[in-house]
Amino acid sequence: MSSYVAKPSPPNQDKRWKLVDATIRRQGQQARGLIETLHTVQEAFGYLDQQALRYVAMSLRVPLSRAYGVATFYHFFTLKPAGQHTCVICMGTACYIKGAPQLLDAVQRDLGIAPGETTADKKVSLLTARCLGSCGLAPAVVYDQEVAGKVTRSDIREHVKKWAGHDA
Amino acid sequence: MSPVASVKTLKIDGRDLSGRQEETILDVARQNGIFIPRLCEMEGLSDVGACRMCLVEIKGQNKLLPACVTTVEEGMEVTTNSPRLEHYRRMILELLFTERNHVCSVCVSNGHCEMQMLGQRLGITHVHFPYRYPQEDVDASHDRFVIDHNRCILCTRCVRVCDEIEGAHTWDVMGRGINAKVITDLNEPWGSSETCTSCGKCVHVCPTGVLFEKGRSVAEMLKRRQFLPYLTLMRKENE
Amino acid sequence: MTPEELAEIAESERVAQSRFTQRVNVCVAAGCLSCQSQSVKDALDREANRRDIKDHCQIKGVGCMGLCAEGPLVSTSSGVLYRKVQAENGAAILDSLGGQPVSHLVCRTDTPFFQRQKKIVLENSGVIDPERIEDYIAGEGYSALIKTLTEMTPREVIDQVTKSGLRGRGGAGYPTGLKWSTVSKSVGTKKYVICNGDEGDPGAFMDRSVLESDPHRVLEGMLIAAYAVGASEGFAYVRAEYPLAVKRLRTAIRQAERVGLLGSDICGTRFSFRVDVRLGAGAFVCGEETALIASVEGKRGTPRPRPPYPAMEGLFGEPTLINNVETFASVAPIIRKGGEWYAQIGTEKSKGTKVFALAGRVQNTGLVEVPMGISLREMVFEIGGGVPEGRKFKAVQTGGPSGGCLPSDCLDMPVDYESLAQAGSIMGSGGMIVMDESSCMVDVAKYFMDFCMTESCGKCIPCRVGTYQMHRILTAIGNMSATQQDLKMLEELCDLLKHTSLCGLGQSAPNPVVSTLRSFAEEYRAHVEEHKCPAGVCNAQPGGETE
Amino acid sequence: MSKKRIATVWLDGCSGCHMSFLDMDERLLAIASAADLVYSPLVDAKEFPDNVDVTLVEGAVSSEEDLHRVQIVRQRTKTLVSLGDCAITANVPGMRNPFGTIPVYDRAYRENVSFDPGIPNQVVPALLPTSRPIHEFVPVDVFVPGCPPSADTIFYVLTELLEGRQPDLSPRTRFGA
Repeated sequence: MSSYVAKPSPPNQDKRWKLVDATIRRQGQQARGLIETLHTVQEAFGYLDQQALRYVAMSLRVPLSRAYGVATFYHFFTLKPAGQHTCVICMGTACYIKGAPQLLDAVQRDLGIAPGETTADKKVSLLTARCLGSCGLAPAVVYDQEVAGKVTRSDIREHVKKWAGHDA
Repeated sequence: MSPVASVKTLKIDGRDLSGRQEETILDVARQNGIFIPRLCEMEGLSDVGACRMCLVEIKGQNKLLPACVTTVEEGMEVTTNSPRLEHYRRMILELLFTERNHVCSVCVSNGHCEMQMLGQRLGITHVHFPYRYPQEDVDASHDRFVIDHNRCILCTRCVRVCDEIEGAHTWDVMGRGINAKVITDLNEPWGSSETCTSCGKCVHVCPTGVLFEKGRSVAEMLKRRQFLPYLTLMRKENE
Repeated sequence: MTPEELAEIAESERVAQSRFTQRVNVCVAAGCLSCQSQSVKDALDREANRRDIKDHCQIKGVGCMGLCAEGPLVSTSSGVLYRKVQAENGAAILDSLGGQPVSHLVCRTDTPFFQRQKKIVLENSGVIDPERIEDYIAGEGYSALIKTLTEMTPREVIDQVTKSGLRGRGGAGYPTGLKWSTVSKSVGTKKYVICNGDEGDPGAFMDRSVLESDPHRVLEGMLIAAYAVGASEGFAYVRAEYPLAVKRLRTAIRQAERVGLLGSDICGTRFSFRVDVRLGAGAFVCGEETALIASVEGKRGTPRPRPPYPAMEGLFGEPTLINNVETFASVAPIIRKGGEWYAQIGTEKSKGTKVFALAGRVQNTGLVEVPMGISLREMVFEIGGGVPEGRKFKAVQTGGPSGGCLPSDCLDMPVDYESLAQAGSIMGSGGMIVMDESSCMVDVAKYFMDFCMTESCGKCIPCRVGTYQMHRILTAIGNMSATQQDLKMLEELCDLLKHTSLCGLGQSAPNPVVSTLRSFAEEYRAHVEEHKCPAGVCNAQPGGETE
Repeated sequence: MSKKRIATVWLDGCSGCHMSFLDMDERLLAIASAADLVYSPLVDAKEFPDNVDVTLVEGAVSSEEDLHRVQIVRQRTKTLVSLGDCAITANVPGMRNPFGTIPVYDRAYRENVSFDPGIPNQVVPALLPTSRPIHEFVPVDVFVPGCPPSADTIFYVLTELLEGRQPDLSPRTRFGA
């Protein structure tokens, strides 16, 4: 019965689909591998678009609406491409009471965007995290992949200004 | 297992009743004409225990339990109605009224809506929590049906009937919390869905006026549900 | 892998290590890494190479040493701990080996922070290299597993765990032995073990630290549990936000597979067990067992009503044991030293030790492991070193968004499951956040309600809409626009959510509000009646400098 | 015993509740024998009087003027009755709420106007950001849902209140009835 639907071929020639296919294979092309596969797609492409969701859903024999439901349930997944740089401000309790809201406020004003948004020039995405587990170093911020602790307002403004470059 | 051992005797609202061990409190109550309010549960679909309207008190238990998923046990003493239960049910329903834009007077299901009727039955003449008034979409892209998210209570009956009975799984829920929403396929317009068979089952199990047939005006949408027990029965016969 | 082979690995590793007469340990857990400890380690490596002393002096990356606030931390074989070490200090530290310590970097270890701790779960943290299985094995690692497989029946294993009095370290404190026993008695075609590492409480980082510092200990605990309950497959569910923990755990799994401690016919017995890592994807509710199971199955992480409990019908409908990281990490020592030994530590009903993440307005932020029953005062003022900058202590928050805020009159209360619950909070997974007078308790309650609202899965109405309404009211209180009626409505909603929500997230979401309403009613009153925020947080003009 | 003083007020609603009130037909005479209608869009009184026993309020609170009026009504009334769904839930007037006031003004005074389009800044009272139920602004004593509540329901409510009893509404009417 289950062999009625053949595994689709990747949407295009992009080499990164090979990584996705590897995960799909490792998950035995089973529905249970949906979240793992979405992780791989996001790692490879930076975000999940309709094309990718459709491909993953078809490959794992997951209903389209369920794939979309899962992708939007978990906040780690994003359906929009991120900017060149990302600034993640931790809003965990320890960071919150040590001034994370003020950090967020400063960056929001400097960039003119809200958390979850990317600047119009696609240079910087501003995100918040629930807790990075770096509570000992609160307030913590992740600049691209690097965690920085005990961040002050001037630190973060300077860092983000560098990214935004001359047009900021 | 002997058939005798699988029958449990219990008390519901002081009445001595019996049920098979796989039956829920709600099943037994329904068989005996005892009303327990519910919005997400529907005979013939799987149970999710989400709306919390069918919470009942069980003697010796601190916790309130949902009648739709709690199976009967020997000697169980169930109370289906009490001032405390009514208070909670009213509050839950009031919260539901505040969540989206339930404007009964202009609704296709006015007069036939499970939520509206339940409100009346629970004596709700006003909602004491402030309304949210969110902006929700109406999707009329389907040839025959319309979905108005303003009236959705996220009972997920449409999701379940489409998956469990029709087998299409066109519907699911996206997002979470207060932003959750039922969707078709990849959150695409219903009319362009590749998977929808236009069978209309979702429309008829919907407890409110979210899903309706095109061309129906205020109070004109009557839902037909006799197909559900029939389909369930036929499937069992053929198993 | 036979017991003899394991002993061989241990022996050869000990021999190899004994060649080193000098050692410098650099913390490479996430806390210190975010203060550039990798560059410190690189600098030490370079310097040691340059001096050509690597045959007798080992530069080792190790796990968390606890005092995250003072990182990067470095310890040496001469028993000295250095704090806030920079790359340029490398040479000086190597110079000091066997001589005078580098005085300006020395971190005193005769303080209560170090002396009051009792390390069981963290015994290897900061000592062994988390990326080398040999280092773990050399320190008695996997000997508990060998003991269970070769000398004990599953029943005996469960008995020891039951005797130890160990309770679930994830929050609720369910007796671990009882849980294991239930799963072992459940019938299924297959059984599963899941390690819950979806540490979602903001302000908690115990699990991350254990996984980063000593991943094999968690695997060993899972293996012993799997043997005891009869499971053949396991999943370690770890937050995707913890990339280093995930990486080290995956490395550990590969290493254990390579030496035959994971896989088929482990240690020549008929016991087989495989572990796979599953990444959490940012949903706090997945800490709840049934939601966690849905997530491991690749679905939306929404809880379902219990019963049936996962111990009977869990992952893919089969009996499933779910314990948290710290619980599994406590198992090996219990088996090695016996349940009775463990039960001697702690209080009557809360046995053993508990790892806490101390954070917030406290001098010594970091990770500590203490015997159950220690007082909150000792935690905050002795181990934690008190509130910095001469400010006044106000409250300590435990249990994250499901917990509560304990005021100063609770300070002499012992830290155990029952006392915390009685005081209106919970043990939770071990986050302990200290607040001083600069925190507004209404604002704190609003913060947690915002968390619960955003993390509500949306399945049941009380939680989905109730958290929204409560957040709205708390926002109104913060804006000084709330009325007495709003306060009444807030209390009504607390009661509703507690009694009617489907899962623990919704049922405990009111806790931060209830506990602050109870202990800090005066602050609520000031906001509502006088339109004033005593702490000056609410309605304050944004723009105050951090720190 | 002196006659009771009753009033009716029309805020943001379609006047359907008042039509339903008039639908009491000959029963209006029975009401009139027990009470005086001292203020109403149906009678010629300019100012809302003091010491009113029962006021039926139709409509949601949508403008600054509505808010001002309902506050005065509350001050001068013993028993305030929210009459109909608009008063209780904001109903149809509330359907603008998700959109904010600007699109509402635009639709009313620009898009559908051919002669001298423009948003008036005098005479027309300013809209509140959202149209809301009365009880979110002032305490309400009796709620009579319905769109509109039937003449029978209104008659029942008035007779009960005039005789000093608390009406029990849920068996008789509901939202959207």
